[in-house]
Amino acid sequence: MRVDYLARRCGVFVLIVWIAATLNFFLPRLSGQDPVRTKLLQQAQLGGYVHSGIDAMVKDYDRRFGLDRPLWQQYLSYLRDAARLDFNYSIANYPRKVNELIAEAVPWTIGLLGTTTLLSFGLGTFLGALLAWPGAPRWMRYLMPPLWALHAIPFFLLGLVLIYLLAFQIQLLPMFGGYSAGAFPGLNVTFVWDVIRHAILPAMSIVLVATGGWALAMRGMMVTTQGEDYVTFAEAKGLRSLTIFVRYCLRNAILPQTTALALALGNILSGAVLVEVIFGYPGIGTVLFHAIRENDHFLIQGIVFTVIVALGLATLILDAIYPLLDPRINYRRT
Amino acid sequence: MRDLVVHYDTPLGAVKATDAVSFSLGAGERLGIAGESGSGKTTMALAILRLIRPPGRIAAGEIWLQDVDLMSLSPEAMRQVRLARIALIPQGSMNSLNPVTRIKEQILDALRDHDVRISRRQGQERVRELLESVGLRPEVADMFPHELSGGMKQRACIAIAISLRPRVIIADEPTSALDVVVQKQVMETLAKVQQDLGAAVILIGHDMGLMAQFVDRLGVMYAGKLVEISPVRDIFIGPLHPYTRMLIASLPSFEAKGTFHGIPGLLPLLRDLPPGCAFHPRCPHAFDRCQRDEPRPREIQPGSWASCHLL
Amino acid sequence: MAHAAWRYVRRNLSLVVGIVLLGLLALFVGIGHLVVDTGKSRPLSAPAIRPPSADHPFGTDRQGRDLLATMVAGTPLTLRIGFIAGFLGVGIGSILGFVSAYYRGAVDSVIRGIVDIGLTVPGLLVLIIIAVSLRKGLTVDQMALIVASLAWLNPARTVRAQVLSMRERGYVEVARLSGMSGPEIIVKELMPNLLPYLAATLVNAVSAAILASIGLEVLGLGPIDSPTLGMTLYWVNFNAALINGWWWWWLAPIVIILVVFLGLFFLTVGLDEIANPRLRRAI
Amino acid sequence: MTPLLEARGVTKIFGGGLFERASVLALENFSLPIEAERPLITAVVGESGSGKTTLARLLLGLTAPTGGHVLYQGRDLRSMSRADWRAFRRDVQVIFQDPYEVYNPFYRVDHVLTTPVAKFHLAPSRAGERALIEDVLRAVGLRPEETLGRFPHQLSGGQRQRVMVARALLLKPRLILADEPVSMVDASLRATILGSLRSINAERGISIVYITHDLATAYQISDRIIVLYRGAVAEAGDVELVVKQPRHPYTQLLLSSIPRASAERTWLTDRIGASAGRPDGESAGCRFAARCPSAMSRCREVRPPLFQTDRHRVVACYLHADAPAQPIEAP
Repeated sequence: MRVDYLARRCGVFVLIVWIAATLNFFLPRLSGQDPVRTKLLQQAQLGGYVHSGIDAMVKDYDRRFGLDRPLWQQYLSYLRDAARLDFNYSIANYPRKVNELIAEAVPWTIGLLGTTTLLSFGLGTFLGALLAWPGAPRWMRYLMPPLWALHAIPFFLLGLVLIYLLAFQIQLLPMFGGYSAGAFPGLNVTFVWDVIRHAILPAMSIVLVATGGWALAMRGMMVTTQGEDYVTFAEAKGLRSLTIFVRYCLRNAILPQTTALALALGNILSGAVLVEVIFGYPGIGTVLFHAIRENDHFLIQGIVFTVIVALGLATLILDAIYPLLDPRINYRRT
Repeated sequence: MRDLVVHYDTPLGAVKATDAVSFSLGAGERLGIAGESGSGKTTMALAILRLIRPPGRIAAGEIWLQDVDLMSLSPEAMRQVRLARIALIPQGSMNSLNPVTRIKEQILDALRDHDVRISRRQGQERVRELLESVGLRPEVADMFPHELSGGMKQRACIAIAISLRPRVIIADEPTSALDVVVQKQVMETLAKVQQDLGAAVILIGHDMGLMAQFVDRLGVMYAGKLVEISPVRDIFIGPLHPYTRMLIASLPSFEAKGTFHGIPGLLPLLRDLPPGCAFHPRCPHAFDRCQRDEPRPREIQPGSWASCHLL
Repeated sequence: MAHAAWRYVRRNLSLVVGIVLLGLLALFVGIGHLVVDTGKSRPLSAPAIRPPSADHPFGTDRQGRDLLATMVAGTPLTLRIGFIAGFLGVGIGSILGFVSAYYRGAVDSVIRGIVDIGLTVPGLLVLIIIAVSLRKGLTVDQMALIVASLAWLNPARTVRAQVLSMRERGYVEVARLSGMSGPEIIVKELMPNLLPYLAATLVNAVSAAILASIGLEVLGLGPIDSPTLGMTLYWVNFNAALINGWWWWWLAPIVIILVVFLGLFFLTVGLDEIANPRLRRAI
Repeated sequence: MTPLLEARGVTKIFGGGLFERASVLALENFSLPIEAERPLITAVVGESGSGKTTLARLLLGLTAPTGGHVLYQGRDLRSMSRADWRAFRRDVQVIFQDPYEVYNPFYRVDHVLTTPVAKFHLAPSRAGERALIEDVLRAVGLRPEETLGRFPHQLSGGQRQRVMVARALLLKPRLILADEPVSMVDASLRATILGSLRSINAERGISIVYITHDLATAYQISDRIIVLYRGAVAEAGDVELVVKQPRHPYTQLLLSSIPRASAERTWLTDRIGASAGRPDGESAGCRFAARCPSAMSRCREVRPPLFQTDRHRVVACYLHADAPAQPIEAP
């Protein structure tokens, strides 16, 4: 039974990849004229030492995506490229390939996004569970209102405030960038520490907001589970309140929390892109920001495709983990 | 139990869910508590285990288990009593088993939390033994609740309830959601395990037929008060309280076809009970004293108590 | 119904807080339009980089815009985008949600498929692709339409879930057996119970739309020449106002955006409380 | 005479579509003619999973049968015009099981009464409507001033169920289908509601199909009875015959399992009942064979037909193979 559940989930993933490629292909063509081509021609007229390369690129582009070619042929060749993860050269930073630029930026984003999401999810879920536990310390209750307020603000807004307070006023932390200008990237302690110092503010602006959200959701779920019949029976069995809290309430409340994580990935990423832009953090977000500024279509499409596929993968992984948490899943059809 | 009073605080003021309920239970005796919805029977059962949660609270009364007043115990001491000395079999219709853990885990965690030191192998053995004593195959130990039928789930709950050989088993409508054939099998299992343990059983419910065939003594509750408590045979041969009499008359029987004697009027709302005897608006024999003062329970015949001004 | 609603508002603090915050905002914009010459929100209409002073209470930015005028002119524009996209999104979304939940069958599985996948794809990126392709001068309303193109996904999902649960309820079948037709059942039986949910979903959609529009504007994809809150933040970032210590330039938009989001958030919480009150059981 | 409503060889299978798991046979080759001339009360008794609620939904046209026909005055529901459906809705009304589910919380309880009156134009004026509603409320033992104008959560389960009975009366139907009408109502009010159903049948000549799991109330109220077991008729006929001298082993098991509210103690036997276990899959033969104490090899191979053991009783059991078998309805 589990196999066909996973098979369906993989099918959804493949569908997402196909949609990512299709969006990239059709949306630019919405406005009739082909913006990619116009940008290429502009770049070609600029001249400069890379002139010849750009000319070759324009000819190659016309050959494959020329307006005389039937749309579906263009679409097929685009899909072939996407399948090979080849998004051509970056128009603005020719002759560098789009894949190279993305490969450089992805580790930074995964580092920032991965840690902050896991941190805020873990911390938030734990905090939320604790807030619902009668045995929790009294002062915890006063934590609720600030969590509420923070939860409503977008990440980048808090980012701006943090930069002003902790970087500009007190100069405690660096204000901008992924590492100090002069630092030489390498796996030595100083560089790693420098990276961490630069990542603290962006990470804080995500964690402080997201944690509130997860805590609120978890607390709600815990309160509902505490009302369930199996908790009443657990109390009647004379179980210790810790056993009831962990094995009966937490164990059941975590299920909808995991589903919510899978659904929230898209929004978390959108928020993170803006945080990277505000902090000039060298992840996918900033690369995208510059690509937009220079109208570098190939780079934009490359990033959008990679991110959508990456999110599809993350959702697939979460879907694969879910049946381990909830035995009922492989019993009845989802 | 002596004069138990449980209040529920609601925005409209405190509501008396049970009002001065008293009864005694002999060792190994089967006592039935019958009553319709809102009569306070489940509240009374939860009060014995001190499981009344806000907005409810136990306002007054004592509950003696042999020589110990449960009301005086510390929360930790009371926790030790639950399951070890007084066990609960939950309602059949509820999902009383943890949906995400296997049956054997839900038996072993109770043993562990009552400081029963046994090895893994002894644990497995004890689980198999318990499941067999309630008529369940050993494989059930590794199954999840959603893989069991209604009857099997109730048997698993019985297995849990008897795991520490309690002195008293409280069964709160254990078969209310089961089909009549499965109900009989579950009740036979309960009867057998009760005899093996020599434990006393308090059966809470509204099915008078089930009470007639299972319990030794039967108490009838109405609007939070115990209106009558007598040996079960006497109740069915000569019910004392008018409510009991009318309740038995309204039951469908295989003898009198086509006769319908309902009890007129509406079930009382606990938050605005009529003055005097709560049943007087629906009682055909009500006279002026019934509307003024509340009847006290009196021993009408040896072993039979009822609270009604007529008697 | 009105009496019950008032009792709820008194007991329902978050709703009141939400209304107060948004009320303050409306007041600020309303009075602003009377007192301040919003013309000054255009570049070169005031001396550049002036900290808050008597004649420029919110200070001025590098391109010579008076920030108070910009805020007074920009806030309604951003809210406009949010409301247009929000209303369109909930409008389309609830119709699709209703149709797929009530009539089931192929229609339902198609809509459900699109919504489920649509929600896993990060909305902002798709909006970027659209905005980049329509690069020529965007107007505020075009911006709203772009945001609306994805704003219907979430409302469709929530409305479908609500209608599905309601559709199974007994009173729908009783209504059918009492002679009511399909559309009549939707309007008379389902709609009244759905209104509180719809209201909460609408406020949510508006909030999400504003966030998306500000996001696009901060990335430089907004209507370049209009003084919306997002564009102000774009220029803040573009001119590195933070590093240069021009604190007043970004403080104003941030405070206003904060009030907008907090107001909408408390409104949603309040409306949720009305939609499924936990206290409605009689003993 | 064509019956008012008839199920002829009706079969209903759930699932079994492309993606669904194993199909579930809810009802198999079920036939039941309901005449309007002799208004009887027919009880359909069965445990959960016997298909009795599916039968109710089929007879009301809320779900379509997989095989066989549901006929209203000889016409198949699926080929009826809008006008036929309106007449069908007037003639066949329903009382559902759950008094908490059938009221829209947004409206006062009057809504369930005023809607049919408006939809079927039962009263010329508002005063006429008021009178009609008060009449049916009194007919079920409710005082209009205590009931109308209230919200559903302000009435007890028993009151709400009686309002539902009143609603069914409004349309002066010729058949009322009651699907477990009293199972969620307290014992003391149960008798009142069953009493009013009985008097409706006797005084207003309305046939009633009473669907329940409770054999005792079925015996008390009905004239004829059908015992269903996992989608098939086990035994059917005159209620006195079926209840007092049950022939089918399943009917006997049902009757012996019911605890009698009397002083004699006959119910509890000391041996542990055969563990119900989960019935094995779809067996070709009699579906009760797995649990039947007197099952023969023949029982496991071929589905038993209905044997006519008495003038007013049929039994689907090979123990009575000597009696003439009813021909299986051609679906």
